Amino acid sequence: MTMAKITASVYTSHVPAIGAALDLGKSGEPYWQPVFKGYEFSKHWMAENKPDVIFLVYNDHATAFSLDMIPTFAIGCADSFTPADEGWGPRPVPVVQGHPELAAHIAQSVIQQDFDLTIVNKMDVDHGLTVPLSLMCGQPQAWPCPVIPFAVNVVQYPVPSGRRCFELGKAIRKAIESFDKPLNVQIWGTGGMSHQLQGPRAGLINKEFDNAFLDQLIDDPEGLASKPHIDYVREAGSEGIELVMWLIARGAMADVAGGPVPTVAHRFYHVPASNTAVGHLILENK
Amino acid sequence: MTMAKITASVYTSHVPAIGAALDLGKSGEPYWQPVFKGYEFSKHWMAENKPDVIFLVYNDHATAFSLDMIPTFAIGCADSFTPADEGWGPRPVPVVQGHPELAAHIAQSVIQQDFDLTIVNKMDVDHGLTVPLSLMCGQPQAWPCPVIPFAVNVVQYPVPSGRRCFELGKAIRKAIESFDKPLNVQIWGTGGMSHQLQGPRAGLINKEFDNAFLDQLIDDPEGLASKPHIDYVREAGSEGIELVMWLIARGAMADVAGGPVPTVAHRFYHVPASNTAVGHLILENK
Amino acid sequence: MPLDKPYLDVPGTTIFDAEQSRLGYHLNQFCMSLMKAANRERFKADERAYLDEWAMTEEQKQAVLARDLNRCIKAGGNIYFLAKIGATDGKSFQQMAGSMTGMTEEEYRDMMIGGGRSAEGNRVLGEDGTAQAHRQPQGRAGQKTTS
Amino acid sequence: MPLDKPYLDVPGTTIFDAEQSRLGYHLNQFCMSLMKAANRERFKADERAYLDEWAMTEEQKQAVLARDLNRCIKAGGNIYFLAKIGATDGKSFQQMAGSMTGMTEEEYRDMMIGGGRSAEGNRVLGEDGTAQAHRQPQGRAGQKTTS
Ligand SMILES: [Fe+3]
Ligand SMILES: [Fe+3]
Repeated sequence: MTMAKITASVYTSHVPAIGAALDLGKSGEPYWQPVFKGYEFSKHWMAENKPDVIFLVYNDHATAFSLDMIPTFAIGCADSFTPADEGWGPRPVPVVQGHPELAAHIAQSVIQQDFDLTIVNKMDVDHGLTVPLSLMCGQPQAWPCPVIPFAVNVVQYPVPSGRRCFELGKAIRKAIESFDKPLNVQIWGTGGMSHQLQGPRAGLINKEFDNAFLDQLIDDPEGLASKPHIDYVREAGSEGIELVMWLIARGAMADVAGGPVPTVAHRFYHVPASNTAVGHLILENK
Repeated sequence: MTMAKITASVYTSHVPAIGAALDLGKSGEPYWQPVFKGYEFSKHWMAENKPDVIFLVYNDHATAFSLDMIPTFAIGCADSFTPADEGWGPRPVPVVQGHPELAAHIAQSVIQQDFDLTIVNKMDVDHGLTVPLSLMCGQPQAWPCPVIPFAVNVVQYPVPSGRRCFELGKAIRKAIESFDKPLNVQIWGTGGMSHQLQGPRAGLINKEFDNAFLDQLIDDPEGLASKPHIDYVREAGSEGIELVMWLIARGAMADVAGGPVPTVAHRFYHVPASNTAVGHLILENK
Repeated sequence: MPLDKPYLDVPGTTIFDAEQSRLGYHLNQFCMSLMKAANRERFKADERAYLDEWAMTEEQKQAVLARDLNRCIKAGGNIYFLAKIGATDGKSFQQMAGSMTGMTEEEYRDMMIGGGRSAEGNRVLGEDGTAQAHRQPQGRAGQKTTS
Repeated sequence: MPLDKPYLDVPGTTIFDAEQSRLGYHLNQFCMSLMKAANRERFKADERAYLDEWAMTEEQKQAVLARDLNRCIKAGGNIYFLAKIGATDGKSFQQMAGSMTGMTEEEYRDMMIGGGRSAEGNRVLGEDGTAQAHRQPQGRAGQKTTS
């Protein structure tokens, strides 16, 4: 192998309370036990399938990006990214090391494929990025590999469509697989599943929607990409819209470009974690 | 008329020295006289064709955007924009009033047409935006109408392609003409023409290229949109790449969407202003 | 504006679009300032004085002082920004979200453990689900008025 | 990296791509700081001390102190950022651009009035135009060595 390759995609919710539970040593409590149990397999899988780089799609929750500047898509090209203070003080987790060389390569390639990225060279990262790392890697002294943060605007409307996200995933795949170093790259899509954090409708959970989403994400991502925003809001809550980010990771898998169908290495679903339904999936390229 | 309409497009270089010449009262000097003479018609034309809003495409010159965050396309949605201090102190020109309502409408529509804009709610504007206003409006106490700043990255590569810019112009046209207030909107494309500000090749000017560019911009913008970046760099200097922004304004004209061919109300070309060839064009939709 | 806002008929939900963003700009930027520990201290020491440093409306300031997140959202706030106020108060996202329903903390937590709020009746304005206007506030406070 | 860099064969020209940007990050951010009058004053009062506040390489600092813009660009600087140094010195863009050619201010100005530098011989490395490496520095300094 001489070129970089996407070997697998990982999908997971990034609930802040999960980070707090871990950081405060509550992961053994009855409330949290079933959540972390769902990631036991994943931690072993990560140890056995350690990537060289993780391309991590998430959304910033009004942390690095205020209302002064709201990028639709932002790629982190810095050497490192510090865990943010979201108001509770920064999470006690390792600094995230970037991969500026691959990130710059992806930025160049994806912009030349007509995606209008914002290039970010300085950024703190919030729970949207660090909670998935904690879930998949536990509580190490350092994260197992460099991470390229890729932030999607799902805070201020209009947010990018599912279709746009899916197409972006395809472009990212092309970009990564044209990088001439033999890197094992995983792409992660985070956020979701059904949840609503605001108003009298707070607490909405829709298990049927979530499980149908997981089914379709595996078997028919192209079709899933056509789902309009309003369906997410109506069925999965106003913050359920975060699920469009999963389509970026899915669009980067081999089958979408005519390759073999991915293997479902792991699937997990649980309600609740705080206000949220937790969903998790690992797909391997063959 | 009940909807907003693009009535004309204006194209002009935005050389900082032109602003300085005006601000320091040097516009009557022999060096500057021919430059300002080329805009005499334009000032009258502006007075007679006063728009309700100007959609002004320009590039930020490392002013509002540092290397921390580099948006490919950024739309200014603020109430107002202050002339920036670029190191010489701010230009003594009026504060630029925005049009947040139309800007937000355009942002929403253009993002839904798959352009991944960055929404900006706070931004100082540099010579790229204020010099065209000075050239077209002179030295008034207040600018004649609100302005929506639209900043394009042409500083750090990769910059968007001419094709992408042209397609964006089409999307902006659709957005503006779906706004349900009878606004007379002009779209301006600024920057260029041939110039190079760096290295032993500084001072490059290519009159043949520039005039061919003007010809093709008028008659065959679709073909012009296919010109690759490297042609601009090689033929028009490293900063000549700014000309891709003219394609955004041109793409928003009626003929591109099947309407009538625009009228050339004015055309002007002069060498030099400081390091730069000055080009200027006014196209009216019929 | 002729652009579609298909999300206006979802009950109990305010979508943070450009219009809300403009309305809430200063409120939300105030919230962002609470990401610095020193600002949190200053805010806690004298909330009113700290709020007065921001170009917020009086209604926005009162809504913050009252910790009424529904009022904050109506005034242009977005939950991800407003969460910084809750964080400053040492509250969790669950406590913040629950506070917008009228339920007690326990009621809301129990609802979530029981599988969360159903989408039934809560998809479109005018149905009869728990998030509809005629059923507010929810929980004990709400039940009292109907029992 | 297999991505095309078709711009590497243009003489006398450095395209500011991601690689240059990474190289020049601290240098360029230093330049941005000069957009504040107070920082310009501090820089002018003690250039070395001000530069030492930034995580720049010694070569970058020396290039700034020498006002050698070609060296600055080689070290990752971009002209739009570097222009803030010139502005601090009260220099125009024409003076800055000219300084990179080896010409005197008058020579450069006269070249521009005469229609600017021709593209002939300056499109591709290895031709014989005025921007080619074997013809540097230009102007009187350059002519001396060949006469
Ligand atoms: Fe989230
Ligand atoms: Fe410019």
